Amino acid sequence: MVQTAESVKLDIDHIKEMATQIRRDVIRMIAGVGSGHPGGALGAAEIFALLYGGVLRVDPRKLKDPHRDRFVLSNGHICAAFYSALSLKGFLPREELNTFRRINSRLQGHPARVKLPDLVETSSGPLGQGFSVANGIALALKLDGSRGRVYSLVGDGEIQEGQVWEALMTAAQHRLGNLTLIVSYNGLQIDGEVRKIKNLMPLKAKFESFGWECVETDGHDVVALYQALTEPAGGNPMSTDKPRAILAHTVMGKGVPFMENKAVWHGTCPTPAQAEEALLAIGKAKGFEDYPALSNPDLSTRKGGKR
Amino acid sequence: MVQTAESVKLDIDHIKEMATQIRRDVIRMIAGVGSGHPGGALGAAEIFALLYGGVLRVDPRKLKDPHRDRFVLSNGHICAAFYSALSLKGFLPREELNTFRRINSRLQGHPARVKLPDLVETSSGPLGQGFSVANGIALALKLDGSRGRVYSLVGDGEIQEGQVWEALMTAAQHRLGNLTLIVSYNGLQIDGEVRKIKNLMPLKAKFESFGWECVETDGHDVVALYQALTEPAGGNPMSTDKPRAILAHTVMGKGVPFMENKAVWHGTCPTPAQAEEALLAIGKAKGFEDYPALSNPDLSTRKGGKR
Amino acid sequence: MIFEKPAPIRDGFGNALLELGEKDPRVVVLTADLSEAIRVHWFAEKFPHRFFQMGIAESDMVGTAAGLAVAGKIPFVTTFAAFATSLANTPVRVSVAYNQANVKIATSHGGVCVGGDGATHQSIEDIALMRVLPGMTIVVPCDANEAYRATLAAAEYEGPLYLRLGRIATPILTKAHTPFKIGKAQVLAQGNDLAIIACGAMVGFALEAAQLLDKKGLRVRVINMHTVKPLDHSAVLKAAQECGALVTMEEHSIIGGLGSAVTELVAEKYPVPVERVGIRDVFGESGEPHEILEKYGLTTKDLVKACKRALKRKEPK
Amino acid sequence: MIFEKPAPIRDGFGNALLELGEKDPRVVVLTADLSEAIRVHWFAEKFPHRFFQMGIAESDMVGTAAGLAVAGKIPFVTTFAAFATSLANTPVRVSVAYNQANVKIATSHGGVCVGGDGATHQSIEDIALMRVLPGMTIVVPCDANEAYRATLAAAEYEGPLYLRLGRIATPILTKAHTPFKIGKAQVLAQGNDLAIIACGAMVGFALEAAQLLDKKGLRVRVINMHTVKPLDHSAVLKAAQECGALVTMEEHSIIGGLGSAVTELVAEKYPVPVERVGIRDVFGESGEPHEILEKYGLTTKDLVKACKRALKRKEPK
Ligand SMILES: Cc1ncc(C[n+]2csc(CCOP(=O)(O)OP(=O)(O)O)c2C)c(N)n1
Ligand SMILES: Cc1ncc(C[n+]2csc(CCOP(=O)(O)OP(=O)(O)O)c2C)c(N)n1
Ligand SMILES: [Mg+2]
Ligand SMILES: [Mg+2]
Repeated sequence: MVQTAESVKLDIDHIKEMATQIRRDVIRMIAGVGSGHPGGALGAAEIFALLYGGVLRVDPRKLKDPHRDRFVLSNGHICAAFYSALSLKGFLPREELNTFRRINSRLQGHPARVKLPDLVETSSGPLGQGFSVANGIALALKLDGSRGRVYSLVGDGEIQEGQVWEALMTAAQHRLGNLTLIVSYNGLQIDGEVRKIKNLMPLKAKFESFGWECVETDGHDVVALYQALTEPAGGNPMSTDKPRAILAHTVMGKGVPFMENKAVWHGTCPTPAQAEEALLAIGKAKGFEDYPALSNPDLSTRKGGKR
Repeated sequence: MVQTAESVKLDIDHIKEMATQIRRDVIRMIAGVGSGHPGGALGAAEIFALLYGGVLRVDPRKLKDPHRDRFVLSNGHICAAFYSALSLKGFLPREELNTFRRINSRLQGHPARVKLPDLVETSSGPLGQGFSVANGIALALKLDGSRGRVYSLVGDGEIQEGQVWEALMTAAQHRLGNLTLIVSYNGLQIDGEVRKIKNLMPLKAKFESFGWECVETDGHDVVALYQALTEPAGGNPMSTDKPRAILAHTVMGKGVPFMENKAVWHGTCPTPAQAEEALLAIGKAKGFEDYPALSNPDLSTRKGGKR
Repeated sequence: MIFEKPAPIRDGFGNALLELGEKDPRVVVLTADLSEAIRVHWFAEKFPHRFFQMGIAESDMVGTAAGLAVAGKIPFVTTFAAFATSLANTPVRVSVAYNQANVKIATSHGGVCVGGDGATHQSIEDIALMRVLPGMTIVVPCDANEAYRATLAAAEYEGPLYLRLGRIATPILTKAHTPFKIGKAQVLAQGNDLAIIACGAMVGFALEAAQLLDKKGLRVRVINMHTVKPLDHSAVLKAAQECGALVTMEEHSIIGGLGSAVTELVAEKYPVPVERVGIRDVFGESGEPHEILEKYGLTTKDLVKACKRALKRKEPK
Repeated sequence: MIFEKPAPIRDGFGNALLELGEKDPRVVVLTADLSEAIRVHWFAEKFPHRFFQMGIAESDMVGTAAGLAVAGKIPFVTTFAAFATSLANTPVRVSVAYNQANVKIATSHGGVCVGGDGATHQSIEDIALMRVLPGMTIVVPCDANEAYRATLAAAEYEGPLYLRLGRIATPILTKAHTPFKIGKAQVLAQGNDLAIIACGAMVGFALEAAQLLDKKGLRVRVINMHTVKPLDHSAVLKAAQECGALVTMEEHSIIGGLGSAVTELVAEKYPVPVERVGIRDVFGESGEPHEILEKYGLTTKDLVKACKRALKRKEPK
């Protein structure tokens, strides 16, 4: 079946532009404060655009709706993209992105539930933690008969944590058919290539041997990704008791040529000149606008570099 | 190929009798002190008999030989069988088995390296810990060019620990071809059936997807188990850079009909009458003798039961 | 539920869970393949779909509990003390404490009375590990009755809470109607010559020691410090001021636990001599509980000795 | 290797490893996907087959290190403080401490100077978590020179050792030839009016505070307590006796760390007023290191205030 915009009932262009805006925001947030993790965040722009632009049934005015969908970011370091998506869909004021990683901010360097209780379901940062929490939420939703679905995002390097494998078994055992796990499968982590550090391949075989339904897709092709997120694999009805994993092939630093596929950009902040260049490469997003600059730009003192 | 005693160059009868003696020892040790874990220990009698009766190249007089094989018990709770095997092969005085789980003993309820530095490579008890240590030893042996091989034993319930999956990845990544992991695959853990608690099946597929060579065998058939422990799978030369897993199907409580396949015997101590019955069922071991009874039997005060 | 004869502290917990199960549909229970050891098998039988068997995966269990709490449940996660507080330390820190998730962590096998299983299973660090976490409440009941009431109080309390439940049978020291308030210590014996501050199974020893010293004409105050965090500052400082010397006793390392909390407080507010009775920074071992307590200096006799040392160190009034 | 200008404490470590790599073939290094952050990338480049990249699996890394130690190596395991001491707590407890395995656990990101990464990455509990483990030695160097010497000393020392290395650049306070002995504190400034006992990056603040107070005619002793465990009892007790009041300062929770160790000791041996400066039992947050130190009360000004409180509380001599 040919995948077209119509067949997925989604404003494809809107999602693409939203991803572009997320990328712009990510670069500006990180360059603005002088530290952060651009690589994974840029790579997950389409994932966040789709989640908040069409997949998640959430409404900023109904954050207590028991039937709302939930999102759990397990690889918390890429939260710049998460905050950006929230701000683009009315969950956060756009200007607040200026406070990212600064003192007294709600936008902590890694998402903090106590700072944003209804938006951040669980604090993350230490890898491997969030996915278990997502399982717990899914269990509770099942108990309560909620129609809500839980989506959780993990990094591929993150999967090296043993707790992820515990959580994979838990979801299968407790038949968490209301859970979708997305893997940002970019093949890189801080010290280099995942396969040279601690190989995960064949990842799909691993997931399947753990009792999961698993689809592999291009993490930047919004049509394919949308189908993976919403439609059954191979034409079968969406399984109701198997948890579902999406291996979303992404590119670290996607959209910024000098960052693409380079592990060094996992956690390096671009210099002001590099940030300029990056924004130029990303381009403008139709239908979206940059968040307003900081009124007191002196607050931004750092020059970029590694942590 | 027909498996015969000759083809495996091993005194099969001796191993079988040794396993019988291990079972006798396990029952007497646990009933003697009034607590312990008989089920898994009885089920691993053939594994220990083979390891210490023919597979491990270790000599009680050469405990510092850099080329000796090493054994790491990760599922420490079944150590009664381990101590018994050590005592049967001259690594421990037979009488010392009387001190098991008692105050001031070297034979702690879970193996303690500080008490038996050259016999217990690492303390275990908290599940999932020992296997990583075995990897570390295997890494060191490779660095040193040792001809020694590392064997490690884990329980199937133990595999639910995430650290086991981390260790599986480590062994594959670092090409620990000098490592053999044995799984005592009895399908039971404390609260019941592994598959109802946190299913591991298909375990072989999981191991293979983690880059391991994996063979499944009957854990009580000493010929088959010996071949699995010493010979290549499917006639291929023993792989030199793939770690090797042996899924040894065992029966909890094996050899004692009223204990067999009952999870309650994981950690329940038999009453004196049950111990009698168990010893009768196990029978005498030709060529071996029971360790001498405690000179002061009053030291044994408990009546059996659960912890 | 009322206990009159010596009973395992954990039995009070198991019974309270049954009552909570009836009373509050939000209460759910998780265990990591140790349902009977921590006495949640009764709850499991009665409320099977609010009971989650998580297998031998304590970190994931704690994270899952945090998720259940985030979604409005009141989860009790149960396992041995070492596995909840050490093995699952990061989930407790991040997903429970930092999240301020309403999770109750209930454990058995804190201390050395574990017996034959030995050092790895004897958590002498759990209170220290939990105490350093911001926002963690720590309750250590002294008998089965108190465990019962503490469990009910824990369910009512909103926020992360650690409940340490003894394994062996201990004498009943509190009545079913003794008021139990998290954070409010109980004075079980009056006296101004010295104060013993104890928690858990050691409270019984404290009362015994006070009786022995009473025979020598010494009036020793006994404080049941069932809540180690937040510490009842006023009870400790009052004792320091009125008695002039303190002795702490706990089935835990002398580092980081109740003894440490008391010395921190008096050093900052009212310095007096403090003797700490506990495991003296060594690992435990296998043995019968009473043998271990004896070998590691956790008997009434050891406590009396510590009291005498403390009395000697008191400033003449 | 000698540092003269302010340098990250971790740089002293990274350089010492290079020297150790040459000197002792038993030295091996492990990391969990953070080789540059903890400065082991230099060692990795020079000694690739004695360097083990373990991926993001800290528990397994610590266990593997224990195995390497059991087999005769001297492994340094490296990652952030929270991941070694909290996430891998059980392997550290069982496979390192209880085994008495010769493993060196070296971490960066202890304390709040982590900056923008926020609370989850700021370990304010690591010293407490390690201190409660029997047989664990804890060293917290105050500058890059001391880190260098401490690393060499750690390799020579036989047994489990925790080395906490600051992340940000700190002034150089010790000379390359300042004697470094594990367990032996250094008095960096003399005085009998009060003693400040500090460790790590806080030692510089202690010297500044002493200078400020000196201007008011107060002679403040400054003790660099680079070894938190075993604590140098004689240095602390001498200070208590000679100065009559103590102030501790650490980039760590006031619970369970250096401050706690000092109050435990003086309460048992020589009770004097102690003020503890540290994180006051709350989680940290994102921000520039200096902003965080200010917000959480870890500046020279805060220390001076604590000194004044302590002086007020001193008994008239
Ligand atoms: C438990 C834990 N260990 C280490 C880290 C440090 N760390 C942060 S991100 C990262 C790499 C993660 O790789 P991946 O999940 O692939 O994310 P990507 O780099 O692709 O964004 C590491 C090691 C951490 N945050 N948590
Ligand atoms: C980390 C940890 N969690 C829980 C326990 C308690 N425990 C001891 S043995 C056991 C069951 C182990 O099952 P399995 O490995 O299959 O061993 P078997 O019962 O077959 O001997 C459990 C849960 C433990 N020792 N360590
Ligand atoms: Mg990645
Ligand atoms: Mg089993």
